[in-house]
Amino acid sequence: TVSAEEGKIKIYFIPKNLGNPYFEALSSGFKDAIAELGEDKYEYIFTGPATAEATSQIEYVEAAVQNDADAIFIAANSNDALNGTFDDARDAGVPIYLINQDIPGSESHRDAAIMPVDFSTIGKAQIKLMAEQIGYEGEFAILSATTDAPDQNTWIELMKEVLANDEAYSKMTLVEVVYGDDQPEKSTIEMEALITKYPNLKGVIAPTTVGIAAACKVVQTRGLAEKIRVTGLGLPSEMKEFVMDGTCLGFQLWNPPYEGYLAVYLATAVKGGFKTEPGATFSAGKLGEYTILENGQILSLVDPMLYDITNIEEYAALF
Amino acid sequence: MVKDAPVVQAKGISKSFSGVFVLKHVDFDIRPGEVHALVGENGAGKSTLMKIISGVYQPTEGQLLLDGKPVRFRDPHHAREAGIALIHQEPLTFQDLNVAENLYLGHTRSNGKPVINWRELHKKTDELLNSLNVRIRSRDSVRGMSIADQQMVEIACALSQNARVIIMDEPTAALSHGEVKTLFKTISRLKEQGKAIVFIGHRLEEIMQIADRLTVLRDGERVSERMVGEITQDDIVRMMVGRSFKELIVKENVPGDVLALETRNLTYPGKYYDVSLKLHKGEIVGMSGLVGAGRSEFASAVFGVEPAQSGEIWVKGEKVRIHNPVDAMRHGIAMVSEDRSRTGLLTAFSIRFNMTFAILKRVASRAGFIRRKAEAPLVQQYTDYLSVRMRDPEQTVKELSGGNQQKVFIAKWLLTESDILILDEPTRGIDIGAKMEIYRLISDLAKQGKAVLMISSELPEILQLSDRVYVMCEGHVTAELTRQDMTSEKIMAAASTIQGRSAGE
Amino acid sequence: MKEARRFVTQNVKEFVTLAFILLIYLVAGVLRPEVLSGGRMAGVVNSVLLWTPLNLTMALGMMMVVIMRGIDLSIGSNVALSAMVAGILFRDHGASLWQGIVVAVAVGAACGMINGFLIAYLRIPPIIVTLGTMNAYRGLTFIISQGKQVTGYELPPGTTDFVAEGVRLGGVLIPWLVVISLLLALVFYLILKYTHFGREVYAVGSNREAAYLRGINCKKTEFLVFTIVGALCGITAMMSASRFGYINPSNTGKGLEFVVISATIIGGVSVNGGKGTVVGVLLGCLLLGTVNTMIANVGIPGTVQLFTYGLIIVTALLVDRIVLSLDSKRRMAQQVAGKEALR
Amino acid sequence: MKGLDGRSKRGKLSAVFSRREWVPFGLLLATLIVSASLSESFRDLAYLLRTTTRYMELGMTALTMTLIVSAGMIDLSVPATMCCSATVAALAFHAGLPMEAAIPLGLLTGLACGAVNGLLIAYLNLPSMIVTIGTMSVFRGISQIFIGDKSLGKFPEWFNSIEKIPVFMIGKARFGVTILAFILLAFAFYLVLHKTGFGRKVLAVGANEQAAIFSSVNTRRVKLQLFLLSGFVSGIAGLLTMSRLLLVRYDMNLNSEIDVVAMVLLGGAEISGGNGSIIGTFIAVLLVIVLKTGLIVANVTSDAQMFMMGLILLLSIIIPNIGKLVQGFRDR
Ligand SMILES: Nc1ncnc2c1ncn2[C@@H]1O[C@H](COP(=O)(O)OP(=O)(O)OP(=O)(O)O)[C@@H](O)[C@H]1O
Ligand SMILES: Nc1ncnc2c1ncn2[C@@H]1O[C@H](COP(=O)(O)OP(=O)(O)OP(=O)(O)O)[C@@H](O)[C@H]1O
Ligand SMILES: [Mg+2]
Ligand SMILES: [Mg+2]
Repeated sequence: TVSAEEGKIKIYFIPKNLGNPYFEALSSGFKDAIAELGEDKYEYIFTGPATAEATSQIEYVEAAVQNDADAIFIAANSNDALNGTFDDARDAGVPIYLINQDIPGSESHRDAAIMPVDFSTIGKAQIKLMAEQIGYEGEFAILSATTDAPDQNTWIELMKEVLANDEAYSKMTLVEVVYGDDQPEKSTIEMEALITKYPNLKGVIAPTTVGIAAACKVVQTRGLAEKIRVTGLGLPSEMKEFVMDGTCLGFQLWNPPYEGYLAVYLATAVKGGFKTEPGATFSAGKLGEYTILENGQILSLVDPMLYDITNIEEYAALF
Repeated sequence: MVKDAPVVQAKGISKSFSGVFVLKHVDFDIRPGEVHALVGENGAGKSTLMKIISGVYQPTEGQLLLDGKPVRFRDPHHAREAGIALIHQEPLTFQDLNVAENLYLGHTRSNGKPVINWRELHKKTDELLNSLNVRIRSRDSVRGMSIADQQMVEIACALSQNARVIIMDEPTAALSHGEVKTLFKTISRLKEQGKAIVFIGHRLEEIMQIADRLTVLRDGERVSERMVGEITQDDIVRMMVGRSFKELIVKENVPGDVLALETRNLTYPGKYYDVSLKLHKGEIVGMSGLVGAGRSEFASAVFGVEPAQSGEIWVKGEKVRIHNPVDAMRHGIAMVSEDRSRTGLLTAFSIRFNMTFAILKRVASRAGFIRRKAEAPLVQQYTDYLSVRMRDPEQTVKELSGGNQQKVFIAKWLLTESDILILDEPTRGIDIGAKMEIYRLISDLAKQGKAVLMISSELPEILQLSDRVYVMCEGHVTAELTRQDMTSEKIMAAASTIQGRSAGE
Repeated sequence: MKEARRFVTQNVKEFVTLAFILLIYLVAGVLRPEVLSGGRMAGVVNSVLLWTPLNLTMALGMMMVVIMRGIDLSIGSNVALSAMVAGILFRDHGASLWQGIVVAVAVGAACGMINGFLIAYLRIPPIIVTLGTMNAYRGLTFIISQGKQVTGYELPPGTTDFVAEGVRLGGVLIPWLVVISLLLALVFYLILKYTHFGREVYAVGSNREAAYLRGINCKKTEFLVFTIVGALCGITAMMSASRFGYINPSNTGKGLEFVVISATIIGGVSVNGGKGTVVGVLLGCLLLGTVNTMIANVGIPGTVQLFTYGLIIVTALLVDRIVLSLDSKRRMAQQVAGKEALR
Repeated sequence: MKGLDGRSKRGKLSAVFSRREWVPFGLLLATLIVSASLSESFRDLAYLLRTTTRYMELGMTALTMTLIVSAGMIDLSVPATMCCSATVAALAFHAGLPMEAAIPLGLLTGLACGAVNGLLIAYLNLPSMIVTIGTMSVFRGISQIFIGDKSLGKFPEWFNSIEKIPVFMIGKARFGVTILAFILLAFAFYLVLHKTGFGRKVLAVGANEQAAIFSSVNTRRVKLQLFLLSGFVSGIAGLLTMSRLLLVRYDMNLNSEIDVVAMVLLGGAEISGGNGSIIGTFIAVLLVIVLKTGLIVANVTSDAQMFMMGLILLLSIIIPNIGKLVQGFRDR
């Protein structure tokens, strides 16, 4: 039952790893679009490794190619470890689209990248959110994912830039960037250490879903919500309890299902002859028209969305 | 003559291992207040029969009767609950636990309480050990104990169970004179208490001394059952091997001139002090002493297993440094150690593997590949030479009887063709017939110009074979006797004397 | 005084570990004096205290397994599976916290029984069985959860109280999690020291053949040990839910086995079986807990942490070995002196 | 004499059939058949060879691991050693050394890692499991210190994708360097373990170290040699991995130590030492490969895959022990 029946469009979505609620949310977008466009016209396969390691996705890409995929959407675990694999896939005629992120420095190895949001706005938006919560002054820290997480590192660079250049934030100091490796245990220890290390700490930005949840958990159990404000990027469903009890005043994220929705329309257009070149536009159902940017990216949203007490319940039910 | 009805009776027992019968329709009974000896050559099936009676193995055919009623022991635990205790040929101890635990774990459970009363247990243990007249204490760790001490722990363990039937599988093989005496006293006491005892051994004098009745096994068949009073040692030998033996060979004295091995003031504080001895080519030098005198420790220093802290070793007139057995072998020294299952053989591997393991270089090609063609005849030759009872050279050593394991072990070191041979209790657990073979072999080796150092707790062995004897006591050499003035009295006296005064005063 | 000295010489191994822990504090103090200042010290201690219970609880079980010459690689997956079953009951069936705990312990024990059955009664080597069930249990966790995690608000109220509340000892809060794990340690100490079952665990690990011939039911003992480990996995599962506030099919219990095995062996349990004490294991856990939290607290850069961690483990092993061999030399000399004196 | 001969011959034949390797072999055949029937895409030798290369690298280290396990030890630092050697080679290249010089440097690093393990384990008598759990962090840590979050790549063209160099082709199926290297290495290790004196010493060290020492085997040297060998082969495997990925990162082969151990145990080596089979490991490597690729290409999700892997591992050992089930649960 593996080879596609005639005319069916075969779409693979390979997440960083399974069991990650974030990609479950993203996958729901794929399913929405397919339900809209006709279940019988698509074959959608959501598969990937159990752990998010740099090279653990290679065999999944190879298997998708071997199974004559029409499009592979992948949230790559590494900026460059899959380059050779991508080249082989594209040589075999299967387009490779990054989803949820790009692979900076290796753009020539993919066809296009669906971005959740304009990444260059995130640094600024996060700092602004933090500033609002701590009153534009005081010490704050960053709890990131791994030391080599490309997106987080870009954002952190942007945050530092904004801090250095924007007068409004002159009274805020970034004391340290620590890494929780996207593991609950490590993130928790690092968060606890931050609290011990910096008695005057007023806030923590955790631009990663595991990190922000772990940080909120620590603040919640220690009853420090008034003293230390945690914000960052999180999943509404994971953050709901912290928003509801006031541990977290608000955090940001984009809308993951949009990306999946968009992806299906892109794959359909390409199957119909659409060429993914800069400037080309295609229509994505209820989300409207999208243009491929100069760098091959497609932005599903421009600015990140704010999730707080007003809308958390609504989105927590979705993803 | 029969005093009571038998406690345990084995009727027509047969046992086969992978199709080969090692016991054939054997009848055997054990009666209260009696010591029943079981003798036979190595591999005759003695241990196997006892293991069947104590529930370790199931008989292939035949039946066990307990107090006249048929039983089938599921496992050793079951047999133990029925009052049968077995002292195994190879001591089975828990190295990581102390003596009290070694004695009581497993069978104190029956008192129903899940919690252990340590104080009471230690008290009971020490009382028992005192009655056996050994210097082991209840809180001692078993790790590092000599094989003899472990054997005593085994014996104490069997006694502690208050069993009706006590089976002793070669309990004296590792023990020396004094300990044997105490053990025999204990056995007599048990007999008076009405316990039924089975005694297996290869030293016929001991059998004559302690046993009331005697059963002889040959090739897995019962050849005879007699009251000990009615027969002589010669009769036993004839029944065991089917022919009688001539007097033991007497070795002629070889005047030593060319030095093969010399040690000068070898000392390891706490183990042995200032041991100086000389060993000439063509000479057999005995080393006598009580268990724990430090002979084995000294030997393992010469072989480099645990080098001495001070002193010198000279081989063929040159001073050498021996840090490990590799060095020792390079200088032509080979050693048959006393504990074959722990330090001797790889029991999970085949006879062939074991026999050529110390001479890999000789059976391997330049590139290191083993040449089967070179290996097979050597193995054949030596197993024939020592008449090892086995299925084929591929059989694992584990499956051999204790005595045959010992033969394989000796063969392994003979194959190295070393000039200096250290034999530590070489005939432990070996039957009379094979013992003669090994004695002949040792004197042959000496005739060929090899030097042999033979550590033995068996006085007759020492007396018959050695040209000279060193006697050790508590780590010191207390006497050096030449063939002319070697008597068992002198040796015994020296073995319990340190530098002029007797030990234990 | 004399008593104290004898106590030290009899427990050298434990004191070496303790000394090593203090050494880490010392080094940390030298590197970053402020770490050991009053206010921050409490935070550090609290972190160590919170790191320890999960690992200690598991290490108690692992210790029994290792004493029996076994190993259990499936504990991480078992923790995930039992946590997930309880989590699904919480989320979809409104189970109460106590019901969840009972279910988690039952599921854990059942998984342990499967391991125990295969290992004890079919005589399959523990490492193979648990390597297999490690995959199988983790896979099952994914399958029953359909890859979705159970998040904080879906857990029953009060789940996290075990971390936030506890006994106050002076100025330091000892969370319930820690209290529970210490009580467990005490129970295991008593079991291993004073019951037949406990001593039989050592006997089977020391010499299985002999244990069998002595009439110890090796299979039952082994089966029980793995069942107990399974039950401990259930407890740990709930501890993990309490500490991290969610149950995730891939994160929960991940890598637990390596940490726990390290703690056990560093705590002096011999991989050759037959040896190990609860106190040693407790210290082993404290040591690793200290290392893990100190690395974060001293602020060692992210890229150097892995290296530091490994280096400390190897150093701990080395120090241990050197001190122990010096100690055995000393003992031997003493023995000799004693003997000479007797003469 | 005749009867005896006959028996020993039957013995030989039954010895062949009672070999432990039949089990992974049977499972291999079964998974091949199941995979091929599940998925058309699987029935393609070219694809199989292409996608299996990555496991051959781990497979090579499984061969040395077989020796180490046979000697009663374990080496969990293998993937970390691979990573560390590749890192050093890449660093040397980027520091201006020609690749021809960087490669030996990488191999030397592998040897050095093996030497560290070997010295700690053989000469200081530390337990191998915990030592290698420790050095696993140290070696990978070194790599992380030097390359941190980056990837090192951009090697000379000839070094990239060495595994794709076809030694020979069957139709479109390419037998590349790595695959053949693995097969050759397996053959060499078969000879070493089962046909040489060294192999016997290895087994003896695993079965009864005391007895080996008393038989004048320098057991420490044997252990050290094994870890040196393991380090060296890990070095080769690390460089091959680097060549295939076109780069090195500090998390190369993270967490794959368990895979290597699984291959060895599936192959029938006994973890307590004294028994190991290169043929078994060879078959087990193939089994793991077929299982993984077969399941992935059949779109079986990774959770179900994990479950199946676990099941297969258990089956591989339960099947030969079924006799015990029938026999009842008597002994020990
Ligand atoms: N588990 C086994 N598997 C195969 N053969 C065995 C096994 N146990 C014993 N045998 C064989 O059974 C025979 C009898 O062995 P047993 O141990 O009973 O001899 P024994 O009379 O006690 O000899 P010894 O005096 O040397 O101790 C031997 O030939 C031995 O090889
Ligand atoms: N006086 C003593 N007190 C306690 N232990 C002793 C004493 N003398 C020797 N030992 C110990 O007894 C053990 C036996 O020593 P060793 O094996 O060298 O003696 P042996 O003369 O060869 O005895 P065996 O005949 O048992 O081989 C050693 O572990 C030694 O440390
Ligand atoms: Mg016997
Ligand atoms: Mg001796």
